[in-house]
Amino acid sequence: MRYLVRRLLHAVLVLWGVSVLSFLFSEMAPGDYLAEMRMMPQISKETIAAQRAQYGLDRPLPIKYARWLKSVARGDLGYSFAYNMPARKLLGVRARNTLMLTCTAVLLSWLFAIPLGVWAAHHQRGWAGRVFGAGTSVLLAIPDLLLALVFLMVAVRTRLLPPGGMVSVNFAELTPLGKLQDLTAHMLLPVVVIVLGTLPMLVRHVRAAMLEVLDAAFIRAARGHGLPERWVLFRYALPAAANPLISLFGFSVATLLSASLLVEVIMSWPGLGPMLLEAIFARDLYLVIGAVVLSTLFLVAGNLVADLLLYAADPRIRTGEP
Amino acid sequence: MEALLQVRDLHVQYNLEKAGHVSALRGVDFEMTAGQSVGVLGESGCGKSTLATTIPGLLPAGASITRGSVRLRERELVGLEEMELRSIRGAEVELIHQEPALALNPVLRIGAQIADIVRAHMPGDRGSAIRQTQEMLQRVGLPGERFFRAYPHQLSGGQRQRVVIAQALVCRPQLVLADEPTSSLDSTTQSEILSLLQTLRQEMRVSLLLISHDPAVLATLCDRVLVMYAGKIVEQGPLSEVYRRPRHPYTQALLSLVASRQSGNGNVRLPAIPGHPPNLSQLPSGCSFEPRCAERLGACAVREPEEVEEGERRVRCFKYGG
Amino acid sequence: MAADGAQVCVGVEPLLRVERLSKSYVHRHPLLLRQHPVTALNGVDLVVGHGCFLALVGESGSGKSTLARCLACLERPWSGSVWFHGKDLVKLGEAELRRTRPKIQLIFQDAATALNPRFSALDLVEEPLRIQHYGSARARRQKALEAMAQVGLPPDCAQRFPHQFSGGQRQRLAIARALVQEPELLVLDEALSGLDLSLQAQIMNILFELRQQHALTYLYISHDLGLVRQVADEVAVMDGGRVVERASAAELFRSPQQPVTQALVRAVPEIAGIRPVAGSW
Amino acid sequence: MSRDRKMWAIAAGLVALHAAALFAGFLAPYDFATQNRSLAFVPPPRLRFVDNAGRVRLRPFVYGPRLHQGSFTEYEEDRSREFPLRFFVLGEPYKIFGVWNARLHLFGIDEPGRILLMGSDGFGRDLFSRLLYGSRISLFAGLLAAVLSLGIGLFLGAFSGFYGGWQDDAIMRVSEVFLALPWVYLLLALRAFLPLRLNPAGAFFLLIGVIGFVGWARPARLVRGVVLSARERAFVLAARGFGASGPYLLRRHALPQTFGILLTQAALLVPQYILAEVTLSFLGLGVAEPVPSWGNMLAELQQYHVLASYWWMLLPGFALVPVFLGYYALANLLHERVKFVVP
Repeated sequence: MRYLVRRLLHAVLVLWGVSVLSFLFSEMAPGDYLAEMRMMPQISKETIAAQRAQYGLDRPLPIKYARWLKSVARGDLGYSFAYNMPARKLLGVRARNTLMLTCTAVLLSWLFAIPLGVWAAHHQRGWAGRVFGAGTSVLLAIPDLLLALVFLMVAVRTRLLPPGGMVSVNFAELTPLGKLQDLTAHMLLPVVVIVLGTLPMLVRHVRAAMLEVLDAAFIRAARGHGLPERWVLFRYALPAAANPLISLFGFSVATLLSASLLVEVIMSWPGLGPMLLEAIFARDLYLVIGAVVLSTLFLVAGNLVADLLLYAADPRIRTGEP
Repeated sequence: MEALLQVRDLHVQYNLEKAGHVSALRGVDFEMTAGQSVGVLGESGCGKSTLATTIPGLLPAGASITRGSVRLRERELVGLEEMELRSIRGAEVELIHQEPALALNPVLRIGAQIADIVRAHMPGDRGSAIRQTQEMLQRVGLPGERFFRAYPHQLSGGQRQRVVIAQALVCRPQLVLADEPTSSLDSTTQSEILSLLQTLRQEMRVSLLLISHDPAVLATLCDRVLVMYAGKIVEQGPLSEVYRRPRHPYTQALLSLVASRQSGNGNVRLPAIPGHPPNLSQLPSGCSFEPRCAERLGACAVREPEEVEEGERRVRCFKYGG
Repeated sequence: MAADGAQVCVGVEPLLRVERLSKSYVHRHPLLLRQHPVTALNGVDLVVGHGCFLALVGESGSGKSTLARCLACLERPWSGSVWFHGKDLVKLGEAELRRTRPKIQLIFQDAATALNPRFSALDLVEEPLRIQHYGSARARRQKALEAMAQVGLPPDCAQRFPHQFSGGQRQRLAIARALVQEPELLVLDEALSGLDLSLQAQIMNILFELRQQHALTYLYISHDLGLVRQVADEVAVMDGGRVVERASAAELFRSPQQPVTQALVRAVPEIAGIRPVAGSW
Repeated sequence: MSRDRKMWAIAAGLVALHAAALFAGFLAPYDFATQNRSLAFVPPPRLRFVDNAGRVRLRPFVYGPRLHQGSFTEYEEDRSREFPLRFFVLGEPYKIFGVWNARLHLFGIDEPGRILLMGSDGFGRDLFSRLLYGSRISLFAGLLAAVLSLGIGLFLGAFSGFYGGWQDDAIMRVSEVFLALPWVYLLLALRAFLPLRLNPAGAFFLLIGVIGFVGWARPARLVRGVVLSARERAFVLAARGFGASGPYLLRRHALPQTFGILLTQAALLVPQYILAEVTLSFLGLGVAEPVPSWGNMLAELQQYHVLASYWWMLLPGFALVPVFLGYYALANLLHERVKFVVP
C-alpha cells in the first residue's frame, strides 16, 4: 500500500506544480482581459481601473493565487470574466464531453493495440509482419490533424455521418435509445480519428515490449520445459510484458488528450478544447488556467490508474524489494 | 545397462549475419547409458554449450544441425516435429541453464512455475500437481508454503538454482543436461548445489550430462568425461582413468594446471597453455590444437586425426595412431 | 621471493596500513523517511607489505568490493584511516587525492565494462597519461605500446576496439592501462574469476613477471579459494565487513581456524590422486 | 552496410525537402501574397497533351478557367485559348535569402493566364506557391524548436544526471510537471499568455521559443538516464581512478554516450514540432495572414462551404506525410544503429 500512497502524494504535488506554473506564465503575459477595452477610446481610465479592482487583477501574484486556490476549494475552479460566472459551470459540462471522447478512445485503442502488438511480435519475421510494419509506419506518418480534416470532408461530402457537433438539433425530442444512437453517430468520427492517430504508436510499443520479453532467458527455459506455446505466450510472455506496457498507458493517455483537443476543435465537439481556445482569444485568464489544470487532472488520473494496474500486475513492486 | 543416448557425427553451424558460417560442432560422437553421469570438459568456445542446447532441439534461431544424429532410447531427435519435441522436453530431457536468476519468470510464483511443468506432462488435476511441486521443493531444500508462494526476486542465487533443479527433476526425466549450473554462484553455494545434484541424481536414478570448464567440478559428480576442443571431442573415457593418465596433450595441459593449483607451492610460474583459444571461423587445416601443442608431429599440421578406440577410452591424436 | 610468503607480507616495511575502516550504505527511499542502513565495512584492519601478493577472500556480501573501492580512493569510508606513504588517504583533499590515485589502481572483474567501447586500444592505454599530462604525445604513445607489449598484446591490435577483443585480451588491456601509470599497488577485484583456467594461468604469469620487473604489490580479491591458494603469499579472510583470519596460503589450507574459513576451504573442489605431469611448458 | 546507405538516402531526401523550402522563390511561379479576386477557389487545371483538333503536343498545356454559366463558384475549362507550359520564365520579383533580387522562376505560363497547379484559395492566391513559401515557416520552425528543446534537455539532463543531489531532484520535479501536461494544452496555455497579434518575424521566433520550451522535459530525462548509467559504468569509475576530474569525465565519457539518444530524439522531435507549429497556426495562434504556413493554409477548411466543395484546399495537408515518413524512418534507423554501436 505504501507504494500507492506515495504515488497519490506525487500526483497531488504535480497538480499543484502545474497550477503554480500556469500562474507564473500568466504573470508574464503583457496583455490581459481588459486589453481590448483599453483600446476603445470611449471607455475612461477610471472604469478600467475599477474593472481591474473588481476582478482582482491588480493584486500581486501570491494573493491572486491564494484567492484562486480558495475558489478551487469552494469548487468554483476560478472565475470567468467573459461569461461572468464560476468556471466550474462552464468547464464541468465540457470536461464530461472530453472525457466521453478520450475514455472511449483509450479503451478502443488499447483493445486493438494489445492483440495487434502481440500478433506482430509473433509474426515478426514473416512477410505478414513486414507488411503490417509498413502499414503502421505510413499510418504513423499521417498527423491526426490531417486525418480529422480528411474524415470530416468525406463525412460532409457523403452525408453518411453527421459532420461534427455532439448532438443533432432535435436531440431533446428523441427517445432515450434515439438519443444514444444520435450521440454514437456523432461520436463515431472523432473517436475513430483519435484512435487511428495513436494506434500505430501503441502497437509499435506493444510489439517492442513483447519482442524484448520473448527472447528473455525464462521464455527459452519455459519452452525447454516443453510447455505448450499457448502457455508460453499468454501465461509467461504477456504478464512479464505487463510492466513496460502499463507504464506506456500513462503516456498513451497524454497523447490521446492532446489529439482530442485538436479533433474537438475541428469537429466542433463541445469539449475542453474549443473552450480553451475561446478563453485564449478572450484572454479569459482563470478559464484558461481552469482548462489546463483539468486536462492535467485527467492525465494524472490516467497515470494513477497505470500505477494501480502496475501494483496489481507486477509482484516486484507489490512486495517492495527492488 | 541399455543405451540411453547416442550422438553420431553431430555437426552444428551458426550463420552469423556478417561473419558467415561458423561451425560450433564438427563431428561429435559419444553415448550414455541409463543412470550414468557424464562430464563435458572444455573451455569457452569449444562447443560444449551448443552440444547441451542441440540435444533437446533448443538451438537459437541462427543455428542449425547440418549433419549427424541424436538418438534418445532408439528414437531419432534430429528433424523431429516441434510438437513431438515439445512432449519430450520436460518429460524425457531437461536443460538447466547457467544463469539461475534469468531462468525464472519474474512475475510468476515459484510454485506455479513448477506445477505448470507437471500439468504439461503428467495426467492428474491441479491438486496432484501442487502436491508433487511441494514434495519436489522439499527435496531440493526449499520446504513449506513460504517458498511455494515466493517470487524469484525474493530468493538468493543459490535458492533460485535449487528451484531450477526442482523444475528439471519434477517430471523424473531420463536425462538432465546441466550447462555450468554453478559458475555464477559463490564457492560455498556452489559446493552445496553440486552435492544436492549428486544426491538427487542417485535417489531418482536420473542420467546427468554436466558441462563445466573446471575439471574439479566434474570430478565430484561424473563417472565418464568428454574433453572438447574446437567443436570436437578430443578425448573421452572413465573420469578417474582419464584424470590419472590423460593421453591427449590438451587434457594433460588442463589437468596439470589444476594439479599445480592444488599443490599450492605458491607464486611460481603456472603451466599455462601458450597461444590463444581457436578461432572457429578460421580453423587450421590440421589438428586444431596443433598450434599450441608441445608434442606436435609432422602429420598434425596436415590433417585432422581420427578417433582411436582402446577399451573404454578414445583419443583423437596422432601420438596414438589416428 | 622467499619460499614461505608469510613474512614477506608483514615483516618488511608495509606499503599500506588500514586501521578500523568502516562504511555503511543507506538505502534512502525518496519519500519515506525510514532508512535501513547496510553495513559494508565494520572496522577493517589490514597491512599490505611491499611486493607482497595478498589475497582477500570472503563470500559475496562480506564487503570485499567496498574495501577495494575505498583503497583505490574511489569511495570515501565513514571512519578509520588508510595510511599510504605516511599520509592518510581518507583525510586527503580531492585535488591531492587525484594525484595519488594513479599509485593505487583497481582492475575490475568484467573488463568489458571497464573499457570505454568508443576508445581504440591505444587510446585506452594512453588515456591515463593524457589525464596526468605525461610528456609529449609521441612519448605517451611509446609508453603505451611498451605497456601493451609487456602484457602480450602485439602493436598491430592498437587500433582495434574493445568489442573486437576476447575476454582474456580485454583484461590484459585493463592491466596495461593500469601498468602505464607506474602504480605501486594493484587491487584486482575478482579480475580472473570470469575466465577459463588456461587464460587465468596466462594472465597470472604476466602478473608474476610484472611483479619482478616493477616490484608491484598485489591485493587479489576473490571468493574462489582454489585459484588463490596457488598464487598468493598470504590470505586474509573477510566476513561481515571485518577481517576474521589471516595466514600464509599453505597454512590457511592446512589448519583453517574460523568457521567461515573452514567453509571456504571445504568448498574448494578437490581432485583426489592427481599429480602434475612433467610437461615442458 | 545496407542500413547506412538507406539512412543516408533518407537524410538526403529530407535535405532536398528543406532546400525546396529555401528556394521557394525560384520554384514557385507566383508570390505567396498576390491576390486575384476573379480567380477565387479555382480547382487545379488538367495538364493536357492533346489539343482540340486531336493533335498531340510535345509541350503540355492548360486551359484557363472560366465561370460556369449562371454560377459564381463553378468553373469550367475555357478551351478557346491554350497556355503552353514554359520553363525558366521571368515572373514576379522575389528575394533569394532575403538579400538578392531575382525574377527567374522554374516554370510559368504567358499572361493573362495563371498556372494554379494546386488550385487557388478564397483570395485567388496560388496554393502551390503558398505551399512552398509556407514550408519555410513550418519546416524550419520545427527544426529550430527541436534544436532548442534538445539544447535545454542536454544541458539540464547532463547536469542533473552527473552532479545529482538536490539540483537533480529539483530539475526532475519540474520536468515531471511539464510531462504531466498533455503537450497541446501546455502549448496553447503558453501561447495564450503571450501577445496574440504579432508581426510575422516575431510570431516565427515566438513559436520556436514556445514549442522548444514545451518539449525539453523528455529529452532531459533521457539524457539524464544515459549520463546516470554512464556514471555508474566501470570505465567512468576507472577513469576517476586515473585522477580524472568531474568535467573531464563528463566531456570524454558521459556525454559521448548521449549522442546516439540525441540523434534519435532529434529525428522524433522535429516532425512533432512541425506538427505543433501547424496546429498552432491552424488554430490561429501561430503565423497570421498573409504569411503562409502549412497550418494557416488549412485553417480555411474549418468553414463548412470550403469543406463541402473545395477539396483541393486539403492538398497542403498531404505535404506533411512525406516529411513525417522521412523523419520517422530516419529515427528508426538511428535507433537501431545506436543500439548496435554501444555493446
